[in-house]
Amino acid sequence: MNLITKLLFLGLSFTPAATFFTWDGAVAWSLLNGITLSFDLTPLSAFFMLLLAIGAPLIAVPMLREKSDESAYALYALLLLGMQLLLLAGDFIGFFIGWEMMTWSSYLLLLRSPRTDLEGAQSYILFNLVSAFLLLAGMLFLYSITDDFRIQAVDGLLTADKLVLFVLFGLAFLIKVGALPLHLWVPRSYDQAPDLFSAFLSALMSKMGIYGLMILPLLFPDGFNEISGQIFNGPVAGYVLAWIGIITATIATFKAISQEDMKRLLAYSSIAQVGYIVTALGVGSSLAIGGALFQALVHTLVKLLLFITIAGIILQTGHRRFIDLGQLISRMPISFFGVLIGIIGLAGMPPLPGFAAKYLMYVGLIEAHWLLLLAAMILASTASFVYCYKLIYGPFLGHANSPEAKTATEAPWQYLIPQIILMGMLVALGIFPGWAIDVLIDPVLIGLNMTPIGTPAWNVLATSYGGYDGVAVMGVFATVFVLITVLFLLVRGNMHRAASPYDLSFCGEVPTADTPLHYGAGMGRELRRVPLIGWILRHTTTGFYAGLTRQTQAAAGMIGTLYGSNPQTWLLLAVLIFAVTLTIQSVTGA
Amino acid sequence: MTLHFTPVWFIAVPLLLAFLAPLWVRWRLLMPVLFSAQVALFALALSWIPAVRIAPILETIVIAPPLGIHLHLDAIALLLVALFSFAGAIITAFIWLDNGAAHLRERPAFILILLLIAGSNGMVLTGDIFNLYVFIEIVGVSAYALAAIRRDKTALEAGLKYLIVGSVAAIFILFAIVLLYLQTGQLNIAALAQAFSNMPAQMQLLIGLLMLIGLGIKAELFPFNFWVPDIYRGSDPEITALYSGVLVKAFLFVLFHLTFILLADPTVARNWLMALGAITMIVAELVALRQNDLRRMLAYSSLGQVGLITLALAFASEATTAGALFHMINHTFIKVLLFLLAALMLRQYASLKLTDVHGLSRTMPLAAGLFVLGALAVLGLPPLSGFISKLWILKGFSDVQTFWPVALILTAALIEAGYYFRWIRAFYAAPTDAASMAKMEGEKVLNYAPLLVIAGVLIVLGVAPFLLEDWLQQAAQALLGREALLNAVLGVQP
Amino acid sequence: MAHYIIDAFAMIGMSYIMGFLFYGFYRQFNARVQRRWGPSVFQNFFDNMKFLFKTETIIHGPMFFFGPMIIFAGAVTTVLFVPYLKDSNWLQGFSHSGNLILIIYLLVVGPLGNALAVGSSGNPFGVMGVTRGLTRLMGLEVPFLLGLALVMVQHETASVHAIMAAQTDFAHWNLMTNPIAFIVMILPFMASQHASPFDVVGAPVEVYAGPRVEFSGRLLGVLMTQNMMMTVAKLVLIADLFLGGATTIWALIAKTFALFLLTAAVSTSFPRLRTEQTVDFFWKIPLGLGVIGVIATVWFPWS
Amino acid sequence: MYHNEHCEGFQCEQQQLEAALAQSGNELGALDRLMAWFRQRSLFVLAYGTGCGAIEMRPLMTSRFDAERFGIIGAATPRQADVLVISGYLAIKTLKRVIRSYEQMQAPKYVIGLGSCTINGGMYWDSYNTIKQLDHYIPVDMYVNGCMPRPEALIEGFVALQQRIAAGTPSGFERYRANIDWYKANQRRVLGDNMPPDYTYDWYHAGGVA
Repeated sequence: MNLITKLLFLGLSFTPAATFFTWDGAVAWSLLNGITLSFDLTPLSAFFMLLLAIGAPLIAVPMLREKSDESAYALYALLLLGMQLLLLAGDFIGFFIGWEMMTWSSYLLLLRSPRTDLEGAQSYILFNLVSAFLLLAGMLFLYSITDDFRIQAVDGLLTADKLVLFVLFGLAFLIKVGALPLHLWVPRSYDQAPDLFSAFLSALMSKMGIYGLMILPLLFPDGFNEISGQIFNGPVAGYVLAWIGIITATIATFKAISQEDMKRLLAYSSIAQVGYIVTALGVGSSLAIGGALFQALVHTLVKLLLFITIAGIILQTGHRRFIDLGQLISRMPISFFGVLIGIIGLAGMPPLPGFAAKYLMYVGLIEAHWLLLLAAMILASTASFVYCYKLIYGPFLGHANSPEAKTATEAPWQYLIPQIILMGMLVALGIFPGWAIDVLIDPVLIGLNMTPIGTPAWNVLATSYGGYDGVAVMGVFATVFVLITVLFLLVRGNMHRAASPYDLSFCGEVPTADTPLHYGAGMGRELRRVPLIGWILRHTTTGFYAGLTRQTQAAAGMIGTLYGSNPQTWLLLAVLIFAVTLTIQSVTGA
Repeated sequence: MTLHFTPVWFIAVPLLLAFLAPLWVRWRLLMPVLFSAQVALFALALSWIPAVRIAPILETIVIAPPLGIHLHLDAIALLLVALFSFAGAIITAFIWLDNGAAHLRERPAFILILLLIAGSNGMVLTGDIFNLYVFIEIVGVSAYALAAIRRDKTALEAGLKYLIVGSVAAIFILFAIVLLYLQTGQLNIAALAQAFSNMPAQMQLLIGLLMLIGLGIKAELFPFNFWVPDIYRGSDPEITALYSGVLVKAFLFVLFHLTFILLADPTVARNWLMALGAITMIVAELVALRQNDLRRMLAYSSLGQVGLITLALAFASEATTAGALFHMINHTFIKVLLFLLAALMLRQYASLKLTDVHGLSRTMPLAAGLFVLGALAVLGLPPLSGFISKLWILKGFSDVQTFWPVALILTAALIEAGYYFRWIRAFYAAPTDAASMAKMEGEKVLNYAPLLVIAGVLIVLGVAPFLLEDWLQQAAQALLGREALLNAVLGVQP
Repeated sequence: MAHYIIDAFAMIGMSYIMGFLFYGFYRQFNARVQRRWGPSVFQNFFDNMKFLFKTETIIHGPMFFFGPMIIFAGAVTTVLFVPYLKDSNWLQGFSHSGNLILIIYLLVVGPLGNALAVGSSGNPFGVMGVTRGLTRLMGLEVPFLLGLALVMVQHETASVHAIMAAQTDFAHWNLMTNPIAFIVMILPFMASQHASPFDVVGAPVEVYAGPRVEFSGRLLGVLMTQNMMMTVAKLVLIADLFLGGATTIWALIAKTFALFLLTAAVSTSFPRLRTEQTVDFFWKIPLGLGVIGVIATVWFPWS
Repeated sequence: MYHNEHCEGFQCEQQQLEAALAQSGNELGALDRLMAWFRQRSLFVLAYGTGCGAIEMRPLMTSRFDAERFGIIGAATPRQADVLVISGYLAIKTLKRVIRSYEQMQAPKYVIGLGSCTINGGMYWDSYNTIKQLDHYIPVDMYVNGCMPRPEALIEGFVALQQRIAAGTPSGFERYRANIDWYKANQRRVLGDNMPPDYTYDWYHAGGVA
């Protein structure tokens, strides 16, 4: 029974893949008079469906390790169904249905973690519902103008109407991607969600916001050229969006550096990475959109890998804070490589595909001459090295800081299989960036009526600004690495391993097990001394939202006093209202 | 021989069965009869659909209107009657299958429930305003008695309070009816409608206000609904489900039926009623934020939904009306579901305070799951039917580019989410008192059968709302179609 | 293929030789400024050889060993992706398979590999040094890349070859045509070479807590070697981008030496900054200049 | 010595001293000679001032005496250092750190004892908490006597050490390996149980005793 449920669940997790490969032709479902849901797979939605198709089974596999939990499986299936509906939808109603199913089913999955507290749960659902309701308001507004719910280009709108629509839709999707200052729910929920579900949230659900943002240019093909002209070398809407994205990325990066918990760090890093995508979308040229798609792909793979690996670590050690871990490199080597490949992808270092994505986005920004944005993006991506390093140093390097970390063993195979698959995908993509361009990204660009990026060969990433050869980079690096290692080992001389982990040059002192040798928690703390970073880290939006909640509660309490339990008062009030209204009416009406 | 089905049956059958109660007690058939009566009424209502679709049915009791009493079965009345009997059947089945609440399975409750149903059906069907008053009183009296039927301190207090408030409301209504009769000499609603515009404006206003306050108290609109939480909290949840699912809907119908038919131009009252609805909605949702008792929270949520329905009905466009009627149906289902769930939870938990129900999903997973479903539906989240009705309403507003109700409705839904999800989170949180958890008994699926039926309906209507679409649109037309109704009742008038 | 291999070894050898000579010169220069004799110009070669011939080397786990290998491989890859000569078949390496942005990122591969090794050593002082290094990197990369981006915008390409080819004579050197970019870039460039006053990260003699606290013997030798090669690669890159590249080896040495002299002069003249002062400095002065440069060259296209 | 034609003052000193460096051990093989030559050209001194003699290291390293011209330069950590200079008296408390630092240095490594205190305790000959003969605890390659020795004397000491390295003379660290039991016993006598941990000379346990 247990096994059958699990197999069924695994089968369910392949539904996005099945949809992706077998979908042909459009499907329509008439909901009400005038509201017909239409579903079809466009190139754009196919791209995101592919992400889902990759991610869903990879998260399902480690989920099978726990004892079978039918309701979680059912919710997961609903979530997948909702996301597929959302991607397939050809009209806003279908989009909204998918969007909402995704929201509430993910909320219920979030609740399954014992760590979810009231603030986390409430901020998750309320922010997402605000996003949904803004979307609903936007589509109703659009409907009131065009009398149509279909997702299609709208032209001839008044600028004011367009602005309203843009703000409504933009806010809705920006909440979903966790752009600042609307990000409050992201770190809380990614942190508190069940460990594997965090991977889903970060890798796949944040991409739905990106998908939404990518629909916007479909709706408004001419952008906001009539407002801005060409002052900023591009539409002002894109410029604003790009700045929102990059400010999000920068601030979230610094926040990530100051985190002391692995999952919170990854949550902020997700915000930051998705911020890059938003920036690239703001640029809007075909190179930048290609970069955004590439980054979406890489971020999905990387965050799947990292969250699954970290879930494995938490499973094996029971710890999630950097100060409680350490030295797992020898005990969990495969997980170590998982995180290593993950952070190389996250940091956008060559030769992994994160670099290809960064490269396209940089070139997009340079091509658009948006150099200040470029500078900010460089700042964010360089600063991300610090948290990437923290992420690998904290759990794996240094000294073990808790009894569990000293005795942990490698994660179970259900966790390792997805890790290995994802590592393979990342390395392959890094060597063949042109393949991703050619097979995955160009069809989408063509579908969006943009010039495809094109590639002369699968191992080359080529742009008008020059390109690079993935095989050459990887080949040279690997050859030199092997050569130097061999050479080094051939040179005579005694190389020996330290007999004790405490054999450290420690100013002549002798560190012991009680000496605090792990630097995981303190890392990045000194960054506060840099004035700008200190200023950023001192300010949060938590206070604002807490205040908002408090004020609403206070208002509710005040109005609530009206509802006394005394019948005389009720009647008195009714009669009084009757009398007053009558008097006023007869005085004014007569 | 073929039985002659007439709309009278909707009133007569429950009354008759109620009077024969001693017989059922002797034969130990109380609950089967109660249940099958409702089911029969529901079947009867469904069998009328083809006929009503062609033209409204007019059933004259003694002599033809405007002098005589008549029942008027049009699409909307049929819709509501079907809804009432369905809700009644569900609640009855629940009481029958449930092993708690013995006092609800005895003769008094049997009689009172049937009377309540009969009265509600009568209110919806009747074409005569005094008759309407009589039904209001029948419903009222049975409701007061039902509130107190548990006969403990809180129930009795609730019953008494309800009696006071309800009577005052009835006085307001009666006063309005008297004034109407004095002014026109008519009691038939259609005839009154014709004469109403000839009355002096002052008198129109006075009657309107009296009606509004009287029905406003009954239909739980804002400045007159302060009684609701206390009564809902005091009486049994099964009974509360009847109030929220049946009674309020009947009164809402009466309010709008009278508004639309008496006023030649309903836009006069539109802004007033819309404002009333909007305020009801926002205030109730806000207050619900701070409620720590499940039943009080549900009561406020019920008020909020009533406000929403009022807002949409008052707008008096066909789309919003149809949407509002759909929402009425959904709300009945949802609130029946939620209140019955509260009844089930009360069996296990001494109190339904927010802090006491932590970890409820461990012991009552099905109840928690159904609560989630109900909450999602009431919030209007797809793919449940609440979404469709809300969408219909919102679409109706957007059709004519009126956006302030859209903004208000969405805001209210957001606030509503704020407290519903607080409860859901509590249900799924770690239990505060693990020891008492352990000794709770498991769930019996049989208890849940009626609730599962509702859940199924909510899902089916959410995925395939077109099943009800025609009917709802006809009902909306019937509610708004003043001319058609006057013609149907009074024939071709000079 | 043989051409590539010979070329690659030539580039590596040339970088190494130029590297230790330049550093030897730097020590001489420094000594003369401090009114002392200073060591031989080959002193860095001696030091390097001494470390490579140490009979004992301690390691702390496999990652500790592979870190220096990664950093070395990163350095050599960087060297091979920077074109050393203009209009020549020689000393090109694999530069046709790469571009400026790739090179900029390759420059960072090494430090990150090193950071892994340092972390693996388990010495908290080393990790402190790494954090300082990454912080400084964060500070310097922004103006450095902004300066280079200004050049890329100017030439509308990220290819080093194309940028070199566009600088036909002295008047067309980017130093002349885009002086703001040069000024923006040059101070971060010095910092990226670990030159004083930005060298608090791993000051070799005085500061105990640096990234290299645990490295000894041959591993230290490897680190030293790659550092010298990397310095040359960076110098060549800047010469390519701003000084018009070089057609002969002598021109290349002259131009890189001029750049190195500038660095050395600045290093000997200024006292050391703390890490956060470094970052703050880079985000105020060079970045401020960079913003002015952007406004002048992009927003107002008259220049 | 300070009055030559082609040089003047302490400039001559360098030439004379460097002249001596050119001749090195004939008994070594070519590669070993080369290695030895590189080693003696590049000595990294651990910056560890144990006693008052450390004050003499500063002028040695800075402009006045400029030890860098001999390839002698400071190193921050024992991992990078080749030479450990014991600058004067050595309290027992310091001895433990010195031993640990010495054992953490990577071979080949050398020790220079600076001042009389390292030879016989000097003015601390009857102190209860300083050691009297450094050579009993760690192997000393070169003594520079005096109290204090001038930087010139130190330079002479370094140069003499360089000559010994170039000549391939067996140096202290090999002695230490060979006689580790004796050294450890001596150390234990003064340090008692407060010994530095034994993993720093793990070659001893691994059977790598020379």
